[in-house]
Amino acid sequence: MLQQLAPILVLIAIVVIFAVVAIFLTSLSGPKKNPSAAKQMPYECGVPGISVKTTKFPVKFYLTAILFILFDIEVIFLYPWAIVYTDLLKKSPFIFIEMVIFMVILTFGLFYVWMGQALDWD
Amino acid sequence: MTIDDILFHAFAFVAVISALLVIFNKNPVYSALFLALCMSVLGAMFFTLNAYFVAVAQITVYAGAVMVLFVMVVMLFDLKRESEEILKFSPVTTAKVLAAALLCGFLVGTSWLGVTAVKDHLAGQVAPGTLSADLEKPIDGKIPKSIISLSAEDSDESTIKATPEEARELLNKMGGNPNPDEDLTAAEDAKLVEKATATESKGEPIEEFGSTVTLSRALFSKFVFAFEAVSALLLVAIVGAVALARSKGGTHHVG
Amino acid sequence: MATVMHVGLNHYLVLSALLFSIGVLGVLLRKNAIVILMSIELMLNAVNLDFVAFSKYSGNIDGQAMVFFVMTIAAAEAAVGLAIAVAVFKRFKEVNISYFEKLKG
Amino acid sequence: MSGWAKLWIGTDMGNGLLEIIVNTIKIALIFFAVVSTVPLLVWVERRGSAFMQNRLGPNRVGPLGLLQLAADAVKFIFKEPFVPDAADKVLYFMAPAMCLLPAMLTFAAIPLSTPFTVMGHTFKMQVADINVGIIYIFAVASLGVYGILAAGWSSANKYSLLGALRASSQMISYEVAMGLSIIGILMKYKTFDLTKMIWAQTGPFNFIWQGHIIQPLSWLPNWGIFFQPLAFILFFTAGFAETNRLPFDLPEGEAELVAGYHTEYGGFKFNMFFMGEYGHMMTSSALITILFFGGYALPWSGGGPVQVQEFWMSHSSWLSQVIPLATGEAASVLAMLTHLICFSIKMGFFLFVYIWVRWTLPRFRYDQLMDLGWKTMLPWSLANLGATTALLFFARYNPL
Repeated sequence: MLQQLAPILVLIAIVVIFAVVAIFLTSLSGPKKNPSAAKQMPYECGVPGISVKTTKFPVKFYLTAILFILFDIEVIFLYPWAIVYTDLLKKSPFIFIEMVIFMVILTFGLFYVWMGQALDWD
Repeated sequence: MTIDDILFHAFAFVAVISALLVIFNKNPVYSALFLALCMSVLGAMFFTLNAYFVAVAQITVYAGAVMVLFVMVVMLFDLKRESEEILKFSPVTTAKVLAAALLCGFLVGTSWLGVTAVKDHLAGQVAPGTLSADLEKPIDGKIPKSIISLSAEDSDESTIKATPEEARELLNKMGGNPNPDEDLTAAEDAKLVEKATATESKGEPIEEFGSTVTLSRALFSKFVFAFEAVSALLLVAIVGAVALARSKGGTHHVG
Repeated sequence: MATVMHVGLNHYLVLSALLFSIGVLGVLLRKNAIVILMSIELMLNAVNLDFVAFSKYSGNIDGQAMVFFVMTIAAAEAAVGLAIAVAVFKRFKEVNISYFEKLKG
Repeated sequence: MSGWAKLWIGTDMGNGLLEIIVNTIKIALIFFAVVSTVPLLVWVERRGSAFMQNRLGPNRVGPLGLLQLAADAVKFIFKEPFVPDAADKVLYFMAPAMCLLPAMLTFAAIPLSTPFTVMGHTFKMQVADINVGIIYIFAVASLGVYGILAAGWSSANKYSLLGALRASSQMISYEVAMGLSIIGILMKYKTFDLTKMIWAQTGPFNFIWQGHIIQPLSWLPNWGIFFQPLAFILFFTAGFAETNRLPFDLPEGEAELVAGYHTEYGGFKFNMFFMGEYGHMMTSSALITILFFGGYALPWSGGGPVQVQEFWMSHSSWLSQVIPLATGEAASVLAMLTHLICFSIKMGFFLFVYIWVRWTLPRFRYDQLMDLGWKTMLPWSLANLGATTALLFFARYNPL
């Protein structure tokens, strides 16, 4: 049950306590807050800031994330397959054939993405 | 009260609170982050349920991939905090909340009553593969390794005989047999008996329930069709996502 | 009280029911398409919890195997759903669910 | 024993109050060991880079400039606590911790050495012995993206946001190649357990072909790199990208993005991002050691950890005289130290390579970086996977 989780929970507690205490203490130890209008502005390499945020970002960023999700699922299915592959192979080639089919279909997807220039950054 | 109980309640509390914050937070960035928290906590809960690989897969796929996409999209859009109240008083909102509460009540009621009914019904007659009679106690089945491992090469002479039905049932339960309903030949039956009994007599190292090997064997034998269907689904999703992302945006025209 | 606090299958089912209902409530209440997608993910997660709990309490591994398929569907849904949401955002500069009514084939 | 302590019994925290306390201290010690290795690595990085570029590096404070670390730490602590006005305050303060936590949690699953026994109590040299160790590490490492995204977004600065988006896109792109690259080696080890992987790599180089054990080069250790050299290269390269280090440090390209996602951070909060980055670097070095270089096991030691234990069994009588320990316990402590040193040397080598590469290679352009991830590493890791699968098919499948 929880045997393996217990030390992780203790570690999480230690790291969180460390982070909170460190940030809190260093905020006390530093010099008094001395805000000025220029200091509180977003950093723009010294020139006066024009806009707070930009909203124009390439579509590529989230297209990458979408492709990542789909290939991540593929990898998640490959992990359990990998550890039983050689054992099940002794009995029948079935385990080999099913993964070949799976991978061929998904490699076709990768091929489509590639040909559709979805992986190109310009 | 054991630590498992305490942890369940702690995890459940965090999960429900973060789930509520997902839908009642006006800032979508926080919604997405709270959902990631909720999913990670559920992953930890799977860990306590002996589903180790499922737990890490849950964190990898949901918290590590799906929610990252959500967070990225929300940050890219730079959606402002919604000015509109989420829970403003109106007949429609009241009806919505009541509907959800009713659904919740039904689900809780059926599951609570259902489990109790099954428990009463099964009291005294435990059948393998069905819900255990005492549902307060999970089946921490210690399964003999060579029953799971079909490739166990050596099978010593046996002293205790298991019936073919029992052996097959055990195999089916573990998903070790690719075709549970297929009629086995007499020779195969004999082999199964041999394997099942050899284990009992030898007292081999045992494998814990929910181990990744057991899961993989089920996944790639019993669920092979679903597994192949997954590849088709992923292919369609890849094509769809790329086609949509490359489109110039929008639907046809503002109405 | 002792029996209520002692965790059994019931507790997991109730927790799952709560999470599922919260997801439903999110779909009903929110206008933001992305938050609605998140609520759907929450509902799928609640189902996953059921699968794993049943798997543990019945000693049958099939429940855990099913989680993988639910996960795949959730991921595919998120990928395509967000791609649609982005397309709508590019057009209307907002992801209010009411804009989806203007979709045409 | 108090009720709270009793609750932990039966978990991996140990049995009995003493073991629980010792294990808690052990976890804290491993955490602080990782945290305090960071300044040391920074020093190596600065002195090493200076050496490579024919400079001197920090050499004023203390011998060899070692006290520069302390000076830096003092500066981190006594900076003005600065928060930009436009920042989202809650996330701004949480982001450093969100970066640090995954890095420390991944290191928790690394087996540093063999377990040792003192006074009848056995302790593992590992925070948590997780039976799906390698997947756990990948899972938790993938959560590191949130810290970066949160930092970039909450700073309300366009450089920060763009840096965060670049960093996260890059991390997730290389995660796919990283995950795919190790599948070949997983097929060989047949487990996710890191300790079992180390044990699978003991002994001389050998493999099974059609039911026969073949040992062509018995002087080679049975390390993973000899079976999967391409996987090693892919994994190592992806490791650089995952840690956002040069040649993949686009998120922090000074010329275009100032300091990337931590532009608006200073003082100890900035330091925590730094700790996170170096923590990831240490985990990835440790993983390379475990997957491809036999982990803590000594090479050419025959039976591996067992052999070392037996060696110390017959050579540890002197220790038993110094401190009151049974022979077996003294041997286990000495074996643990041997393996710990062995592991540190292997891991230290890869940490050094990280630093070495940083000061050797120039930075990629962002499109080159994404092309490398998706168009070079991904196909190569798929090819590696296919080749390994086919080879194992011919090696193991015997229709007769």
